[in-house]
Amino acid sequence: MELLVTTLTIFVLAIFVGFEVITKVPPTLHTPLMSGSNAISGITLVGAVLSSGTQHTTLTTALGFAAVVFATINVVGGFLVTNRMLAMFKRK
Amino acid sequence: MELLVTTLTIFVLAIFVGFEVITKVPPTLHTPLMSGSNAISGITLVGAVLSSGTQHTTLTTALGFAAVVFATINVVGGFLVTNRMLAMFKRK
Amino acid sequence: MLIGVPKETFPGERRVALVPGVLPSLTGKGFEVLIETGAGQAAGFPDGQYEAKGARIAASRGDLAAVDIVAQVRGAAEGWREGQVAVGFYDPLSEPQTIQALAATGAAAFSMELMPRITRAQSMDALSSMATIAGYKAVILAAEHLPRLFPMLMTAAGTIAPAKVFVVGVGVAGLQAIATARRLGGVVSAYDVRPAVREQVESVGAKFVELPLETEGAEDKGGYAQAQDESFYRRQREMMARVVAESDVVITTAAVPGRKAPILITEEMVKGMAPGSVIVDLAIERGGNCDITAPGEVVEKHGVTLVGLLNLPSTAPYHASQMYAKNIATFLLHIAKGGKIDFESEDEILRETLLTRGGQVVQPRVKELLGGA
Amino acid sequence: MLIGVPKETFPGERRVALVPGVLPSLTGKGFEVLIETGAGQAAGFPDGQYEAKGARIAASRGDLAAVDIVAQVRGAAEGWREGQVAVGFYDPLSEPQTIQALAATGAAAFSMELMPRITRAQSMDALSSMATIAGYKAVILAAEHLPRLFPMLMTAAGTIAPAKVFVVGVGVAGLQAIATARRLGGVVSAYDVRPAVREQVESVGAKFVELPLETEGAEDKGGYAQAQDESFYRRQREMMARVVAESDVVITTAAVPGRKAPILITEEMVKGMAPGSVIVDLAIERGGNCDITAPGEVVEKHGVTLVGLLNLPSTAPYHASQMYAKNIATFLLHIAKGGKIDFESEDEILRETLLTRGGQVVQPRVKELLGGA
Amino acid sequence: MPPVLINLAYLVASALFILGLKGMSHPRTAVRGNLMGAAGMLIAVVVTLLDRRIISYEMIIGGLVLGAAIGAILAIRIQMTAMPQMVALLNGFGGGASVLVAGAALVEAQVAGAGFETQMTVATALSALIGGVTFFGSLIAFGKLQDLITGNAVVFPGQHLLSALVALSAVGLAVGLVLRPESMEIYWALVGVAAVLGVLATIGIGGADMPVVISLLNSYSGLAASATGFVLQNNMLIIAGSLVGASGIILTQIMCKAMNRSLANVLFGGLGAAPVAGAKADDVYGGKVKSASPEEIAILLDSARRVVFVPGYGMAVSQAQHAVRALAKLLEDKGAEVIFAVHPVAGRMPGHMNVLLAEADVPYEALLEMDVVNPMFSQTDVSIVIGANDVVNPVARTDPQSPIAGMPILDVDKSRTVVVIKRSLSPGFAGIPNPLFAADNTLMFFSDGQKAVNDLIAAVKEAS
Amino acid sequence: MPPVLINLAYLVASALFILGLKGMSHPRTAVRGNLMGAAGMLIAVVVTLLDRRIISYEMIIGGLVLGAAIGAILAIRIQMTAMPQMVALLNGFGGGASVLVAGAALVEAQVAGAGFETQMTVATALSALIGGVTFFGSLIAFGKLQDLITGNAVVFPGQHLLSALVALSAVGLAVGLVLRPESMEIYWALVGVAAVLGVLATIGIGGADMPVVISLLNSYSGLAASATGFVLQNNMLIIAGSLVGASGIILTQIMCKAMNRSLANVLFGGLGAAPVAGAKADDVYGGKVKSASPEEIAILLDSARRVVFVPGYGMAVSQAQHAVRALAKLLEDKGAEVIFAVHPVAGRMPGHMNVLLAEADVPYEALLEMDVVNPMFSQTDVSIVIGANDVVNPVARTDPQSPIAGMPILDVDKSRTVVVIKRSLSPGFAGIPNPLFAADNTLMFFSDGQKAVNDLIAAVKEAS
Ligand SMILES: NC(=O)c1ccc[n+]([C@@H]2O[C@H](COP(=O)([O-])OP(=O)(O)OC[C@H]3O[C@@H](n4cnc5c(N)ncnc54)[C@H](OP(=O)(O)O)[C@@H]3O)[C@@H](O)[C@H]2O)c1
Ligand SMILES: NC(=O)c1ccc[n+]([C@@H]2O[C@H](COP(=O)([O-])OP(=O)(O)OC[C@H]3O[C@@H](n4cnc5c(N)ncnc54)[C@H](OP(=O)(O)O)[C@@H]3O)[C@@H](O)[C@H]2O)c1
Ligand SMILES: NC(=O)c1ccc[n+]([C@@H]2O[C@H](COP(=O)([O-])OP(=O)(O)OC[C@H]3O[C@@H](n4cnc5c(N)ncnc54)[C@H](O)[C@@H]3O)[C@@H](O)[C@H]2O)c1
Ligand SMILES: NC(=O)c1ccc[n+]([C@@H]2O[C@H](COP(=O)([O-])OP(=O)(O)OC[C@H]3O[C@@H](n4cnc5c(N)ncnc54)[C@H](O)[C@@H]3O)[C@@H](O)[C@H]2O)c1
Repeated sequence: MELLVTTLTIFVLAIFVGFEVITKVPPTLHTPLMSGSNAISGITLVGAVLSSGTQHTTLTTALGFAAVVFATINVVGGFLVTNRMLAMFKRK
Repeated sequence: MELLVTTLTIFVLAIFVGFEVITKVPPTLHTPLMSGSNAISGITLVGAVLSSGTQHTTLTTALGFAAVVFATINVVGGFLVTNRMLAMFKRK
Repeated sequence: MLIGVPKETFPGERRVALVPGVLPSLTGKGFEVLIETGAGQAAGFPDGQYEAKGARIAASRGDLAAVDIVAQVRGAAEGWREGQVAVGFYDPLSEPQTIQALAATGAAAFSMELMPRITRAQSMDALSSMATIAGYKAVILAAEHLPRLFPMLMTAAGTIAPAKVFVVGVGVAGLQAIATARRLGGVVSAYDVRPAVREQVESVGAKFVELPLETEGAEDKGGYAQAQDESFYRRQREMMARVVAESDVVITTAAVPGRKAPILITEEMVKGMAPGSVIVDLAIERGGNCDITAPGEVVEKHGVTLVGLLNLPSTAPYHASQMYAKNIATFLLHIAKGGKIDFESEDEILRETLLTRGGQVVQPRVKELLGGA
Repeated sequence: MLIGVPKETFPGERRVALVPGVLPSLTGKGFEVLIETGAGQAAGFPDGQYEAKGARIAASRGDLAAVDIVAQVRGAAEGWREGQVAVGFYDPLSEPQTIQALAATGAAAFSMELMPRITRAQSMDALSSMATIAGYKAVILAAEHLPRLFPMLMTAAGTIAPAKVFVVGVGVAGLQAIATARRLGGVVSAYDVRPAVREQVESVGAKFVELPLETEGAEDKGGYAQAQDESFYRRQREMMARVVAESDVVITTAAVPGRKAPILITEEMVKGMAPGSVIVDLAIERGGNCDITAPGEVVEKHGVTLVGLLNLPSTAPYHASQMYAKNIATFLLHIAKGGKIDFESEDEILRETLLTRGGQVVQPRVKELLGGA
Repeated sequence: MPPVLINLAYLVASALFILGLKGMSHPRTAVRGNLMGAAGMLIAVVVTLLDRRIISYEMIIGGLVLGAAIGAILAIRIQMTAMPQMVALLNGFGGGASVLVAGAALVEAQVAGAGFETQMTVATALSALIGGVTFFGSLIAFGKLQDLITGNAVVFPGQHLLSALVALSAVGLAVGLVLRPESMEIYWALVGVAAVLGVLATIGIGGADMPVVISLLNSYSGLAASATGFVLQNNMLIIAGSLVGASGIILTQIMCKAMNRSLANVLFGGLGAAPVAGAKADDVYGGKVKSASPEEIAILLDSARRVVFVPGYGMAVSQAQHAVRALAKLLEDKGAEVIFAVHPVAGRMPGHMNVLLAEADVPYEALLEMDVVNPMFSQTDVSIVIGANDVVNPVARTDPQSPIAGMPILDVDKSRTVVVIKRSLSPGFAGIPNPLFAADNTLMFFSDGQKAVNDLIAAVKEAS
Repeated sequence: MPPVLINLAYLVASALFILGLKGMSHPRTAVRGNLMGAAGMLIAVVVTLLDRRIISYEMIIGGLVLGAAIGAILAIRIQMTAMPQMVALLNGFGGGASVLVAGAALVEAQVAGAGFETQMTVATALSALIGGVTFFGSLIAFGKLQDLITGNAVVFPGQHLLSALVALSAVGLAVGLVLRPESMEIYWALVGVAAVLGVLATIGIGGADMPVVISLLNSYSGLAASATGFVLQNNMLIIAGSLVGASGIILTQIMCKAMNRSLANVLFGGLGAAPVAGAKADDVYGGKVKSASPEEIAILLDSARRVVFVPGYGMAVSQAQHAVRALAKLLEDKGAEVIFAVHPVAGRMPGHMNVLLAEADVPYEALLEMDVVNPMFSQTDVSIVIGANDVVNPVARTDPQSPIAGMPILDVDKSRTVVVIKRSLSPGFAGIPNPLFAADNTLMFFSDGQKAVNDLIAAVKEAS
């Protein structure tokens, strides 16, 4: 339970950071921001890697594999798409 | 050591929060901000209370007592002074 | 086609129908231009400048007889002949009778006054150009005759209050008068019967004077004002009296096409003004908006200076001629495309402006005024 | 003390020395005021307004004989007597000889022209007030006579180029002329010998014309220009010729106190200008900056309109009188504190302006001009 | 690799995520920000691969390669215009991954039989619920935007009631899972119910409101990741997840505010946007008009080398001349070339624009006549049309029947981008619609002229 | 009270601290922010008192009461002008408390004999070091500002060398403590060395640079609290401490930037500020001129109900009239009453200001003459003097010898605050210094007129 509170603390602090950082983003960058943060939400990939690699059961491995694929699509696609969007903002 | 990393994480996140929040403070409020954050730094009071209350040894108790006095001066004085300063900003 | 530009003969007329600057646009399309010597002198365009742009100079009036098109400012029929085309101001709506004399010469006359107020005719709209100059000059005249200054000045010798200017009738000339008076630092208010004008007045930074009059149908489809009955004008005068009394300068431009200008300022209202005030009556050529202004004169009555000078555009002949010439040139290029005028064309611009042809008055509105004659 | 205000007798003078508005400041300090009937009429201040503010009206000039102080605009010695004080413009530096005649009357005369240019005298500085009006009016006159418009206008009938205005001599009148011409939309440039003027010209939004002339010591301690030798003026003319030729309007105000105005525009330079251009010579009362302007007249020479009208402030008599009256009233309140004038005072304002006393010319600068007589 | 180092690396990755998002606060730093985010992700994944608990890499590598390939192809192939549905789809995958990971963790815990911590089961239930809603909701959003299913709001009687019931059963199942964590069935049932909920929540929302929904789902996917973090006791997941969660919520709020609607209204309001403008105008404008915020325009102006202002009657009506001059000056100070294109009949009197611009002290040299300026538009980055309409109406060139046919116009449509400032789509003096407003390179900024320009000034100052 | 609840309460307190600091970002929310911080502190202390480990309350209560009394008396008695040294003193106490708490914890650990975690001993050493420097450095700063010791920089040969040696020995002792945590002697030696270091670091800094030092010490006190948090394994201490640490560092940076100096220069540069202006002017201005940033002025304007603009020749020279009008409009839109006070001889020609203000479309009604406006200054919140000098020079009233004696002036000095915008302290037309610039209620804003007003516009927009 001690641990839970610490974890919660981290959660709360991260929310604060998120809030402060995001409110500074100008409206034009909202779309790239959405897609960029979407890519970050693919962080579940880390969990997926563990699930698929620890090979407890076939089921976990299968679930893990699917999760890895899903999360990787999210991560790779997300960062690339964001990059493409941002390229439009470059000085011509 | 696991714990240390978690604690560090909290430290880093708090620094981020502090940075984001403080950079938004306008120059006129810098003096009250300094004095207000100074008051918050009196949070050591919590540690002091524990030291002086647990009564391990006379030494710790004495140290704790002195710490409580010091920290309380910091906290009470700090918040009060800040409040006085801020009163000057009120719409007259 | 050969265009001839006679020297204007109307007394005091200093404008000229074509200026050297527009000649290239005409000669480039195959027109030739013959200028009566000294035609542009009074407007600041010596013969030499015309020659430099490719015109020939006619030593006398008689040498113009051969031209196909006579371009003039104030139309005067002398020397016209059958087959010739004449373009200019002929004042057909106020003096339709004189038009019959023009028609009798057999020439085809185009009246610039009758230019339709449609978008593509804007660059041929000489009434607008001349009104622009008249509006500006009205304010300069007022500033000259006013015993005060226009702008507010706060000085060591006290504060000079700004002149209060009231503009009645806010067409092209009125708007320009407002803008000019505002530039000079006057405090300007204005009134017009047409409801659309309110926003326009504000768009040049002046205050619109709201009078509780019914003005719903006051604008015709061409953007001109409709005539109102005398009871309307009476009420308008009553309501305006206070504004007029408080003004240092009143500039009137109210007009209704084809009618005598409405009387909006009576002698009684003039008496109510402070000594030294100035009224500039731009409607004077249509009879005037003030019943005691004297056409062509500046008079003082009841301590108020009444400016009734005629033909203000001619007092800035350089720019007036430049604008008029641009209008005329654009018009000629429009009606005589390909070096020939198609009199049967259904073109609205040609139809509306063609006044006389083959000895007849052909313009429908003028014919109507003449009693269908 | 009783202040008398005669009706001005100088031909064409429409100003008056006191206006009703300033009377309370005088009567409140124990002065009484007697106004010759009709004195304020031409400026727009009827007798009744004076009476309403506590003045008495004198039916004739003769009734003014008893006053202690004569307040006037254009000083004229008629009717003065020993023991009387007179305040007005006496033009002592250009015509010192006439001052001896004034002195002979035995009255003590204060000349408003000699007001020192010090901060606390600013509210009595009638030269500045009148120059303000002259500068404004110069532009109005130019706008009237110019065959062009001042502002740039882009219209369906072509673009009207803005008038190019060149102001030579940028004292009080020059600055006001610049400001007014800019308001009307002209493109203004200006030149003055005093180096400090550059920034001032820019502070009213105009362009300073840089001439490569040595002008280090051109300003005296009072802020006036120093006279230069003829070779300087010759070089100045040469350098200005191009700017003058390119200008549509030239307004000259260059003056050096106590001297004839320098000739800065020659006939040759006038010939170089475009036909229709206008020169307004505000220095005409000091002989003129242009050698062919005719004092008191508007003439056309070489196609250029030369405006040499005199006494421009009198053409805006209402505001000119208001400002002048404020200057005079402040001055009287200053020198006659407590109802008495202390002629022995060391006060700079009194010392500098006191022209004659006890039959003698006492002002040092004027005495010097008279050859120490 | 010892766990401490792994955790330290996770901390570094977390910091990179934060810095990456911070980078998004300015266009100049945004690209770098995105790269920092990606770097954080790389570190996180590489470090995880070094975890001692991993015994086989085949599946992992296979999954990574497959996923990366699909992701890259999707990202590279997609049209710029299809970005919104792309983001929706990717987002869905993220949510799906959360469901799967939480499921796997549950199975593991069951297999290990070490007992269940409440904290962990609660988190697992939340993962399943939020992840499921995200996955299926995103799929529906994708389908709508890609026109695979109708873009309109699908509404049927009792929809809200049904949703409420489904939501209730979801809660019930979640509680069930916490009480009986050893039952895999409850888990999958929960996922199934979450799917229905996701579909129900999205299907009733019109195409125009989709961006709001996507943003909300984005937030959910973050929360799902966070919940997974609680399941796996992984701080980095918690941090990254909550960053995304916060970002999504804030964006959703901002969007709702911009649409002047509450979130509730968007989610439960049903029906699409109301139709705009009147009869004939509809053919010209119908759905093709894009409007922009001052900030977006400011970004364009920030990098523009030549800006042409085209003033018209609306500038006069709103007396915006002073503001316009201030903006022009600001842009000039930033190094842009600024020109005023004055049409001969702009306004309502000859020289109307001249009078106003002179009042505002715009130098005459900056005013160019139509003939001079028209050839310059093709080398113009941004044209700002302020309150002009007829004088920039291309119909004058194309439709001989139009009342303004034959009038020469200012060819603003030739410039790279046209910004039109006016209050609405209403016509000008001539009373006819203006196809310029619906052009591809036109952005409308609907506002009073003066206010609009002042807003632009503020935005340009911000942007730099 | 169970530890979980206590920790949850600590989390709440931490959040309150953050929210409190956030409140400081606007004057309107600052008071509330301060109260939130205090509330957080209250929660933290109360919850701690419920800790099961506490067995006796006497000492605690005694300490609390004593400390609160001293703190309150100090805070209430202190003059507003003595605020800086007050903050320094309070700050010192905070640092001192950290030293004591860490010491107590060390003793406790020694007594308990449970062995020492490296992490904990490192943190203890840091607490002792940072806390000691803070305590003694703050005391010196206090002494200097309170004039108990000389305000000048105390510099002696070899000072830097000495400091370096002391710092080195501090590091040595810290390492020693980590290696031999059971030795209390090392701890106290470390504190002693820290004291010397604190004194050395502060004594060499001039009075004008003191605020920077205080801000830096403030940051240290935060870090000390954070270190104590590591010692006690208390997240709240860590969070609160790092907030303060970050805040102090940022403020220090900003101040250095404003003084156009590097931190190194401030800390090691020695010597006070350079003298300003020339001969006679020095008597008038010497050290009394305060200058302000646009942001500070904006805050003043934000809450002003009446603002009077006083234009002079400098407005004309910089052609700032358009900008001035824009600012006036902005303030009016925010609900302030805006007046232009036009002095009869402002500028260089009669009516100079009128011409310019009319050009900028300032309505005539807003222009007031001297006689009308003078009685209004005493009810004016802010007067903005833009490029005027002689016409607001109080010397005209007070010194009959002055060249402007007797000229009526605008009584701007009667208004609550006067903001003077000009480029320098150079005189105006009359060539004399102006004591207004050194008045207590005057803030100078040195800049070109037009630029200054534009900066103000941006700042006012920001501030609201
Ligand atoms: N110059 C002349 O001498 C003259 C004389 C008479 C007629 N005309 C005619 O007038 C027209 C001039 O063209 P134009 O392009 O200048 O004007 P326009 O075509 O009349 O269009 C003006 C536009 O300004 C917008 N507007 C009005 N008030 C506004 C405000 N407060 N803020 C922002 N926008 C505002 C209106 O749209 P919203 O309502 O959507 O805001 C309107 O569409 C031409 O058709 C010309 O023929 C000219
Ligand atoms: N109105 C008249 O008719 C008239 C005629 C002749 C003389 N005067 C005299 O002129 C004076 C007028 O008083 P005033 O208060 O208006 O002006 P002032 O006393 O001359 O002071 C003007 C101030 O503006 C500042 N300034 C100059 N350029 C600037 C810029 N670009 N940006 C910001 N500030 C700038 C200058 O200080 P910095 O250099 O530090 O910036 C200067 O101190 C009086 O002494 C009056 O007697 C008036
Ligand atoms: N579309 C175009 O191309 C075009 C071109 C030029 C002018 N116009 C419009 O045509 C309109 C008329 O222009 P104009 O100057 O030639 O008009 P005008 O000279 O015929 O009349 C001058 C003004 O007097 C007003 N007036 C009439 N009776 C009045 C009364 N009793 N009281 C007050 N005002 C009264 C009229 O409304 C008009 O505004 C203008 O609004 C102008 O915008 C349109
Ligand atoms: N301090 C005060 O109280 C106060 C009051 C009023 C005026 N002044 C100053 O006095 C100065 C003179 O004012 P004024 O208008 O009465 O002067 P003025 O009428 O005597 O002369 C007009 C201008 O002509 C200029 N000039 C002379 N020779 C010239 C030449 N060869 N070429 C070009 N220009 C030439 C002068 O420099 C002057 O600016 C102004 O600068 C004004 O600011 C000061």
